[in-house]
Amino acid sequence: MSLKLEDVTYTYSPGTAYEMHALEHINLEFPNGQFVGIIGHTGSGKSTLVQHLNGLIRPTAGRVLYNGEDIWKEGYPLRELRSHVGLVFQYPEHQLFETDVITDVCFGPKNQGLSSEECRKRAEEALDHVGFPKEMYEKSPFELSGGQKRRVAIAGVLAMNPDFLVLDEPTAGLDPKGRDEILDQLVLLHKTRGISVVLVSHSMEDIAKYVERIIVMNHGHVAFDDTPKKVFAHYKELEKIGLAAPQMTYIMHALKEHGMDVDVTATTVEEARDTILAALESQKKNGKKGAEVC
Amino acid sequence: MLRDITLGQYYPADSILHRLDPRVKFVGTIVYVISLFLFHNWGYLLGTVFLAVMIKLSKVPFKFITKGLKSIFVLLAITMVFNILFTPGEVLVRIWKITITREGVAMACRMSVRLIFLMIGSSLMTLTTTPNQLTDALESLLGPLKKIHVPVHEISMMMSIALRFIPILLEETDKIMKAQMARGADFESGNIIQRVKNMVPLLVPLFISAFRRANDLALAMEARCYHGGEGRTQMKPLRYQTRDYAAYGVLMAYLVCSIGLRVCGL
Amino acid sequence: MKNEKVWKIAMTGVFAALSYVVFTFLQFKIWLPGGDATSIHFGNAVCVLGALILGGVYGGIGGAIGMTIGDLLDPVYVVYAPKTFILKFCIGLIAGLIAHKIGKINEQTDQKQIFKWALLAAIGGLLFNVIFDPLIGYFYKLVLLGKPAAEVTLSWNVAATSINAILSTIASVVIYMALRPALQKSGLFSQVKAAAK
Amino acid sequence: MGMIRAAGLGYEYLRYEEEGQEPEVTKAIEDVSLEIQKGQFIAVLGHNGSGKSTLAKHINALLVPTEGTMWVDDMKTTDEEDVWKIRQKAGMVFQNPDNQIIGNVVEEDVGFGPENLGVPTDEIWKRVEESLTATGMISYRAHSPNKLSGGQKQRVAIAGVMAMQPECIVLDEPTAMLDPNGRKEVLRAVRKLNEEKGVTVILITHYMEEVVFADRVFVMDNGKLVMQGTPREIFSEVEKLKELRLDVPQVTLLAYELRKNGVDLPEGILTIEELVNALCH
Ligand SMILES: Nc1ncnc2c1ncn2[C@@H]1O[C@H](COP(=O)(O)OP(=O)(O)OP(=O)(O)O)[C@@H](O)[C@H]1O
Ligand SMILES: Nc1ncnc2c1ncn2[C@@H]1O[C@H](COP(=O)(O)OP(=O)(O)OP(=O)(O)O)[C@@H](O)[C@H]1O
Ligand SMILES: [Mg+2]
Ligand SMILES: [Mg+2]
Repeated sequence: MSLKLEDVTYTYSPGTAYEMHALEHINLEFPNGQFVGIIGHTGSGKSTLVQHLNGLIRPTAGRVLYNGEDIWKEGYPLRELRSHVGLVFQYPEHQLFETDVITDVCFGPKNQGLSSEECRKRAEEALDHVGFPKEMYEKSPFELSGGQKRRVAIAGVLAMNPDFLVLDEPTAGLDPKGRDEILDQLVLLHKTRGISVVLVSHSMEDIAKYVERIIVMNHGHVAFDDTPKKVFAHYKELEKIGLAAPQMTYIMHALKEHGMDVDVTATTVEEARDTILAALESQKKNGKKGAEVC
Repeated sequence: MLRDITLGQYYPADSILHRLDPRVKFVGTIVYVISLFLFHNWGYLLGTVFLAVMIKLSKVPFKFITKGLKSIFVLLAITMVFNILFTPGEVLVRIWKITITREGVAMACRMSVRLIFLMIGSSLMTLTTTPNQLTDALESLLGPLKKIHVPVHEISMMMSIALRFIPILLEETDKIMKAQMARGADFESGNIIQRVKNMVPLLVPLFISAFRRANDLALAMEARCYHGGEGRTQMKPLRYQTRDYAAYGVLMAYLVCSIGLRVCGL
Repeated sequence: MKNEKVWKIAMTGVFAALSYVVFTFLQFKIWLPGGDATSIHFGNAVCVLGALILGGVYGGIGGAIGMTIGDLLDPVYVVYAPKTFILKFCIGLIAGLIAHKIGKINEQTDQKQIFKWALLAAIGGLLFNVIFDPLIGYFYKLVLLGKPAAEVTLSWNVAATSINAILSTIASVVIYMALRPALQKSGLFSQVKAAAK
Repeated sequence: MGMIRAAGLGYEYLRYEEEGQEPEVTKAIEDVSLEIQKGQFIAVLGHNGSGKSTLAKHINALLVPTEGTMWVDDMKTTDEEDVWKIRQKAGMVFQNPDNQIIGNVVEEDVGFGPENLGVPTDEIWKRVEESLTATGMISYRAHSPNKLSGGQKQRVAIAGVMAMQPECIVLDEPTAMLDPNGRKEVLRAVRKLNEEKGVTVILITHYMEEVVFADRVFVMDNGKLVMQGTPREIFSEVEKLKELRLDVPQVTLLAYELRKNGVDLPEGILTIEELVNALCH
């Protein structure tokens, strides 16, 4: 199973004075089971890109293929596609509307035509997956805290049992702990249910920590598409297009410059710690003191 | 499409009409509309000349001005047909039961021309005045109503807030709609009752979000010491320039001519 | 909230924007012959909703401003702007009067009572519209289009306004019933209540 | 004497769900006492719902305490007649850039505050120009706010506050809805005001990196002020911050991890240079 964009171009308000080429000739494949990150400056086309993945917008040119089938050909069941490819929008809590949490999460499954028991089961599962406490199922979504609302909204999409879960900046506005909790849940889902995850984020640190592949968008084009280590090795280029590398990359490069023999591709705190410890260890072995090296 | 929406149909250009005080343009439009109803026959010539000069002065391409005319085509057709068919008078042609009268034809032409001129005249105002200038003009012109306790300042404040938030809410509507579609919602099919029901997942979040925004906005306004119209100064007070007085003069002359023609029965 | 007045201005202004958006974005493109004012839209429903939520005066003004902006931005309708403002304001005023002054809808806790008063308010406001919109429209057209055209479009207008009124009644009541609990739970209700007093 | 002082501050939100029922009470802040000096750069941290915004709204009398007292420049916020003076002295920038811009043109929005204060027209223009220049937005003066990026809108909002010539400016998560570049722009503008104009800044944020430059940090937890100190002092307590649902900058975290593994490093390292220097010397 896979999602594929073939030569996709998208233009907002074509033919008017406000014409805006948001995407140009995008070729990308999202195979099943990957945890992919998308980064890019504001207005680089990330949101436009992910809306193509479940057929919310129709490419001006090019094709979108799900399992090899063109989703825009006559008679393709788009609504079914949307249950395979779940899309969580930025600030998803703004879409909650029902009188209680559980009914709101049931909205998706209900639209899929499931029986009410089945809906309820799916909803409970999904809420469980995002770590939402059972006691609060009957509460109104409007009286929850920001982090809780966010979870309910994500559960609303999860309940449709998607194979692909696409999230557009799911942690904006949350406190650091809330941020980590949501992302950790995603990893868990990815591991236990084998869901493919596409994560749009502005935080290089989060991206470095969680994803196995990064797509870098720049002015509607794909600038890089590779593993985090390889992408962040281009940190100078990333800066030119309004992005940055994770802080660790900068530390590693600074240390290297000062003569410490560290692995510059370390991007997370753990990796950095290990390589620094290893470097210090070998310095000690060689009988030199750190100060002499630097 | 949504983010870049320019409300209304303002056409940016640097012309005398653009630079005129919005109040003058507002009054001018009203004068012009009145004159259209005064005209009988020859008056229309005056109206045409006046309009042509204004179009020329506005520097707005003619096709922008006539763009709006398409949407009144149906109305225009109806006006023509019914006036021709149902106005009694001297019979010109009679086909079976349908009669066409001289008065009918004259009436139809007069009505159509009037309608078209009215459209073009008011277009000219909206093309050369931004919605905000229009709001300012309304506030200033309706100022005397304050005496009878009409909250003119408040209403104009509400209007500029509305203008500011329309694009934001349009974008929000689009977003919520897409978010619900991603959850399988369907806004396109079903009978009308069904469709109204299907709107609930869109409208509830939209209303809540709008009220939240209003709440934030009220706080922001208070934090910036807003407390109604009293004691407030203006950054861009409307002040008449020489050209505005001149324009009033021209309008006056035009109105007098129109009335003159009417009185003379021309 | 300390300054009621600022709060009301902000609320009404944003509500006006909302009315405009709902009016333009959510139109069912069922055009009846006659062109103007005959497409099925939610504009009137929004005025009723405004009255139910914010009370007759502010809800009415909000709805009226929203629709009037719609008219002012479109040269076809500029001349209709004063008519729109007054008519929509009156819809809100009447609906608000019924819901709040007579029905005390904000103090009700029983779903049935709330439903009843919302329905009555909607009917009251929209009934007014069914009578006065074609009537005033008729005089406008009499002047603008001539007697024959005005008479013919009058019947269309009556038909369209009536259909619109029925749909608007349904829409405003359905949406109000869904909206009210959401407003309550999000803590906004106690605030909008202040405006409706 | 501090410019802003709070003594035993407490605030309760009341929510009436149905008429006649007991209102639901949320104690948003409780027994908060603090003092902020003129010209300081203050950062406030705390988890979602810890009462940061509620505290911020007390500083310019948008809320008045249900318990205790708040003074701004020795004026009590409970004194009705001083409200406008207080709001003029302590400006406020909110989280959502869209919901606080009132004008339909950038310069008109910046002029909104001075208009309300009754400043004469010529003076308004002068102030608008000054504050737009200070925030680097002067070239956008005739733009519609709708066409600006989030960071630019937020800078317009800051300019709008600056035009009222406040002595203190409270920013409630001004960067929460922005991307990294927008965040940098806003932060740069804020720091400039603090350093060049001596404006007291109170910055509420969830981004630990933004706190590093502050003179002093306050940490809120469930309505209480639980920690205060310099960033170095605060961030040396990694464990405690994690308990409070917070974080430390990544550099600090790395240093902390290294220390745990026996590397000899000083506590509370905040920047890359500090870490590199400590490791290499
Ligand atoms: N509805 C719309 N109408 C017109 N232009 C749009 C619309 N949505 C996006 N754009 C434009 O298309 C481009 C790509 O926008 P998009 O939202 O995909 O960017 P993004 O990478 O998601 O940015 P961000 O990080 O701010 O979310 C931008 O230049 C934007 O201004
Ligand atoms: N208008 C209100 N009515 C009722 N309760 C409220 C209101 N505003 C805030 N609260 C409650 O008061 C507490 C403190 O809220 P506050 O907004 O001050 O937190 P915060 O620290 O700013 O959180 P965040 O980081 O999410 O912005 C929370 O429990 C919140 O639910
Ligand atoms: Mg985006
Ligand atoms: Mg807050």
